[in-house]
Amino acid sequence: MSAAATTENKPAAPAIEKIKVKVDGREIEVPRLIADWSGKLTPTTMIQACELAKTEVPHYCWHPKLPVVGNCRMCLVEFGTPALGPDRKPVLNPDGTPKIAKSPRPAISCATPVSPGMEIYTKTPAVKQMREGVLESLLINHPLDCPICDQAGECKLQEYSVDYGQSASRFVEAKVHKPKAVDLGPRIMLDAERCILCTRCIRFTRDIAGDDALGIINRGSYNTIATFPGAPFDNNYTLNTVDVCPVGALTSKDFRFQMRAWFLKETKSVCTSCATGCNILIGSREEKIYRYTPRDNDAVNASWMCDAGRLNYKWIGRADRLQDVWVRGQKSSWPAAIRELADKLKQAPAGSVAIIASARQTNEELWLLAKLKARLGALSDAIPREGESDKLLVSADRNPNTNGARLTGICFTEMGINLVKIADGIASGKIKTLIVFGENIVKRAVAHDKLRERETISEVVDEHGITAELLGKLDALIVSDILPNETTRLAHFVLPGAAPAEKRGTFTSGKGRVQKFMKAVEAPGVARAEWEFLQELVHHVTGQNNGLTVESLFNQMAREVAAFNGLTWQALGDTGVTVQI
Amino acid sequence: MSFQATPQLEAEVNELISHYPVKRAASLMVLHAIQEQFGWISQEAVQWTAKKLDLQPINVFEILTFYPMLRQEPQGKYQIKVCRTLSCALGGAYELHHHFCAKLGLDAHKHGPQTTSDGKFTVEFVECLASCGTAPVMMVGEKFYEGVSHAKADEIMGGCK
Amino acid sequence: MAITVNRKPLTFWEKLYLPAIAGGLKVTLKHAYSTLIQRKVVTMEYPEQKWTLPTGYRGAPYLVKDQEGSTKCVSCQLCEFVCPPKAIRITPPGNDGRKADRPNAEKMPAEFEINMLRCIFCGFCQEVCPEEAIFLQQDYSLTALSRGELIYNKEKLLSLGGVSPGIQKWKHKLEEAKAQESFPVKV
Amino acid sequence: MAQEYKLILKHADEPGYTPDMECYLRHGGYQALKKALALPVKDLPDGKKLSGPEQIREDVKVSGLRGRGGAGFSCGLKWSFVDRKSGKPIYLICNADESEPGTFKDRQIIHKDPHQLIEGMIISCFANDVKLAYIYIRGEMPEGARILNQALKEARAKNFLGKNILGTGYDLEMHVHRGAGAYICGEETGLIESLEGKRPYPRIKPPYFPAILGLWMCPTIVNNVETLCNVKHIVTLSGAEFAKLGTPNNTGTRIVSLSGQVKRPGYYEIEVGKATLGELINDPKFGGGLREGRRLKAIIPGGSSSKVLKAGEKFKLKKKDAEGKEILVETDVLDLPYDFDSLAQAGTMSGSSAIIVMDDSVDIVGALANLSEFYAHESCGQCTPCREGSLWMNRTLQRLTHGEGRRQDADYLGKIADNIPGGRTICAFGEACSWPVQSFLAKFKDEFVAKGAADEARRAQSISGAAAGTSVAPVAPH
Repeated sequence: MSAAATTENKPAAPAIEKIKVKVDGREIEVPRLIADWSGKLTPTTMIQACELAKTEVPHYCWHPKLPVVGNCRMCLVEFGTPALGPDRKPVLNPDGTPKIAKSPRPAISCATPVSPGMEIYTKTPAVKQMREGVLESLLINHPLDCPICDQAGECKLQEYSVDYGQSASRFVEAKVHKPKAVDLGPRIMLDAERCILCTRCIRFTRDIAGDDALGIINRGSYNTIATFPGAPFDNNYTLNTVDVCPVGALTSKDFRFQMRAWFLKETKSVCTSCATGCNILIGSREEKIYRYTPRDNDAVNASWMCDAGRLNYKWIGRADRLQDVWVRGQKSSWPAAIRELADKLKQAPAGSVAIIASARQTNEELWLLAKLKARLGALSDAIPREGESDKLLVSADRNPNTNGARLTGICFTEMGINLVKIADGIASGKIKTLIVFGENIVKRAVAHDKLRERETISEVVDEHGITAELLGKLDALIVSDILPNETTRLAHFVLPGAAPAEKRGTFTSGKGRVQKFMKAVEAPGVARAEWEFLQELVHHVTGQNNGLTVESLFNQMAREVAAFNGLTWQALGDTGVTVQI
Repeated sequence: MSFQATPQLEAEVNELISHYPVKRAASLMVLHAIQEQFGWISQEAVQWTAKKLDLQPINVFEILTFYPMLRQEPQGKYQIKVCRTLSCALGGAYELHHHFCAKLGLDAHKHGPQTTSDGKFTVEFVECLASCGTAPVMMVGEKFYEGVSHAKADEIMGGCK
Repeated sequence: MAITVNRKPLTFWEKLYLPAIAGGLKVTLKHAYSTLIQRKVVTMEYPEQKWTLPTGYRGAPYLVKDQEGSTKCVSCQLCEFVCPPKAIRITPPGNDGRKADRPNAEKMPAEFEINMLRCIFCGFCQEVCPEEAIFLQQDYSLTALSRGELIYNKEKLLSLGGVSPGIQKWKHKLEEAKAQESFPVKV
Repeated sequence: MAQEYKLILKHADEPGYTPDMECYLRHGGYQALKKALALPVKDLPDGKKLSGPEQIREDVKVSGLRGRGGAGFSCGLKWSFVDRKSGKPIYLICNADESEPGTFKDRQIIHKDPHQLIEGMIISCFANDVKLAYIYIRGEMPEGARILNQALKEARAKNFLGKNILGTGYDLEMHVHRGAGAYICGEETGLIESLEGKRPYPRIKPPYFPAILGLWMCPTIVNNVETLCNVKHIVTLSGAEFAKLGTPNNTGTRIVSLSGQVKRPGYYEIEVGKATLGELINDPKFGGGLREGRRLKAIIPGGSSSKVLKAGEKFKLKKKDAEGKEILVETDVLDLPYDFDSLAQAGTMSGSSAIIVMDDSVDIVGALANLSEFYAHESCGQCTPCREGSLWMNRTLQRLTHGEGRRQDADYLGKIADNIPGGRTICAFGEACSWPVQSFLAKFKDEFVAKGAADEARRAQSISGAAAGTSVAPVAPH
């Protein structure tokens, strides 16, 4: 396999002409065309030029991943273009520089394309005054209920009020009151009073999610975001509208009144709900996870993630988590259990051990298991998880690391085909020891004799013949998992593992992107990250020391596994690297 | 109440749709056609329209709620619309509105549509009806009246049977 | 980088030192006279005698209710954030939790605890509160038989805090909304 | 002496003139169309050839016709912006959404002479290679829509519309589209959105210039009813002849809508600039002066959005003296020639040529409150300054007219209004709603201050504002 690792999987775009513009007197070069929300090349706008010049232009309705509407008017700037004489040639100043004709009217920087020689002024008194005016307009009918608003702390109205707000309001009229706490759908609440009608949510759901469910009803100051009565806002991407909402109008029912945003520690991580590997931020406080939010990664998920993945964190905090090491029904300790396991495995005859790993484990963990497999001559496989894919982000493969399992050699291209062989081995008494990581294998078992009736492979991978009865034949069932299940109940050795949010590691996504994730919270009890104790076990069994940190494990793996050659933990960066799969 | 489109309406709507290369463009005209027949536009009618035009109901609901001429509730049999904008106001539109309200037992200070309890009249103030030279002007249903004095107003009301 | 501060050199009179010592003695003697001769007492027999607290005294922070007996705190957690010794701990209600006991406020804390052993009576919580729901009151002698007892919970804080009248922001908003011409479209 | 000059309304008010095809044909109707369709290809001295449509477009440019909808933009120039190379169809929309308060000229044309409009439209469509056109008529004119539909039917029957018009091979279809009570649909991009079946939110320009990205993102021409009628007369008269009407740069005729407190309100067609404001108001041929015993107080010269003029105001007007040199002439408000440029020099505009006259019985605060209620009701609410500002100004003015004023409200109001115009909003509605407020305040500030002060004084005496909550007409009952 080739070891070519690229940061982008798109072919290099043709060179784009650069033009020179000035932002607040500073000259910069910007590309004439730039990718818009849909990835199409369109003329670079002033706001994008300002962004490239590291000049912040306040805005509400503009979002880099959404179509431009230009309705908030917050990004108004003044600008000038080189003056042309009657001969259509630039007029020059006495010093030879082109004379700039300042436009008498301001322009919204989000929709106005830049032209060569253009000068953009974002700091003039007039611009400041316009921003103050727009902000005041937005605030007059705003309920100012920050104390009960979930957006407080990450609210654009609050942020720009600091820069452009007045200390006291001169508004003496009665405010327009609109519906509050409107149930928009199963996961979304709307507070219409807080809404600034930027229409980001409408554009997201219409143009990105493809579910034209939101609209504006009424007219003028009474405009209100709404769904059609009786048609709840319910698709798998609704919660992204909460992210794009610059104010607290749309809030997540899941996060509503749970914790103030400023208490949350944000940890860069990766969603584990499917093979897409959306980049996320885990918001946690004091070892409790409160929310997942998408993190920008244009190569994977842009700025979005699905609702299912976003809400797939609650099990991490469950009270019945496995918190102790159990050896044959007795509480034990890590050193004792690892020592006993190491002795057992070292003495095991070749071919008497089988490994069923999980494609929800990290690359490093799977690689360590593959080392055990090699030493023990074990059969190995992982459990496939299939679902339905959609057009946007959800992948049919619901395992986050199927490719990791394949690349490290734990399973074959067709995941799950070894399960029958393992069942056969146990039934025939050849396999005496079974190592299971992170999967409840009994759950999908059908009776062994029934299994033979099945014909196609896909049915075999869905269901296998490792029944509870069969497990009873084993000398040793070694199980590591996070939550208790039937397999852990039958196990002779139970090793409590850590959820992805509780450890560090890497996954290889369905498209071959190797992405690392960080630890947000501590695992409960004595539960440990699997790579930690696996690396100890591998050390004891094989005598190899692969390092004590996840960084050194990854770097060692990258040297040994062909697909990962040339990668380092550090080089993965925050957004990962795509490898050939 | 479920919405039942008559064959005539169905035919009229199909004709309207044929006027535009894009179906959606017909929505305002279709809503007019429905209102002409039923007097108002129910949510079922919105759903019917949306289906007819390959739209989401919210797309139709958005425009229904924007235009004040489109009604979301049943109105009186006779809809009296008095123009209240400047030229008519200078010509006595407020007195005219007051006159109607007093006669029909409605609140003269409310600008929006008000229907009498017998459901016969709906009185409302509307913005400029574009006949400022003959102020004050008003409409009853689709019929237009210019230079309406109180006496003329009584006559108009009297004509509403 | 060291900064050199230029001092004014001492005058001859200052260099003598004796006048300053005499000045100090004068103060000492004045006080000796007032306590020993005039018998002016400046201490008191605490706890039998109690001190009269000046207005604005910053004692223990308690939660207050409004004039209708409703909880004023909306669980915004600003006091928890600003509290320097981290004495305050608020449990927000969550989406399904109990709604606020006054109309329109939507939210009140499920639990509100102040660890009085940690509290330094700085008053930041009172200062930061947007709802005027927490005030430093006049209690300064807080005693208990265990550390646990000195973690005051919501009920205790509310019962100690009493009533604080004032503008009823949320109620006012609700009334304003009701008084308004009906919303053009039912939602 | 100023005279009416009837070009467009030449026949409309003649006794016995009916809006049907027969009557129109009897009065020489559709001759201009036949002439336009039959224009031969013209050879230019430089060897280029000019097709019939190109000649009409050229002629419209020569005629100097300026849009009659409000902005007064050159019609020929507007047509020249149309993207004819895109390969996309070109659409033409007649803007018959006449809803500027004070304006009622288009109603006359549609009701009395619909075929003139249709003929003008067919010629304009032919000139611009348009195959599909719409007449967007406001919802409040159901009668007008019926008349137009009938006229279209007649035109189709006579093959002035439809396939292969009069055997020339040119196809054109035309439909009536009704609005439903929204002033914003008069804004051309709002109108386009409304026609597309969306909320009539005006589009941002750039990039959505109708001439390039209009109806269904195709090049689109949007012209006012009166403008399109003028096209017919340009073809009849030739552009050069048409340009002789009116005054230089303000060519042709205009139908002036005169309303408010004059003896003879109504519509009068004049050559542009050939009558002054004073003549239009006071001349017995026009307005006939104010009611007995009343004095002029204010004039809104071009529809409610234009800046108000105060009686007795003086302006410096640019004029050419006998030697052709430009000089400034002090001109009284009543001596302002009623054309595009003079009113622009007076800091206002002729807009849709609707004059609203107010005499000294008018409560100026009430009049502004009336207008601002209109704008608050009609703001589409798309962009922030206008959505919030229009209602804010209205609420303040309602407070002022209901006895709840404050002395500082004049300044307060002025500051609100200053936050809206000047390119801060998506469309010109921002200007339209703030200009009246700004100009009323600039010219009648003392009345606003006095009103606020009186309210304050009354409140100080703790006499309750019993008037609160009532609707107040801008005129004291007389």
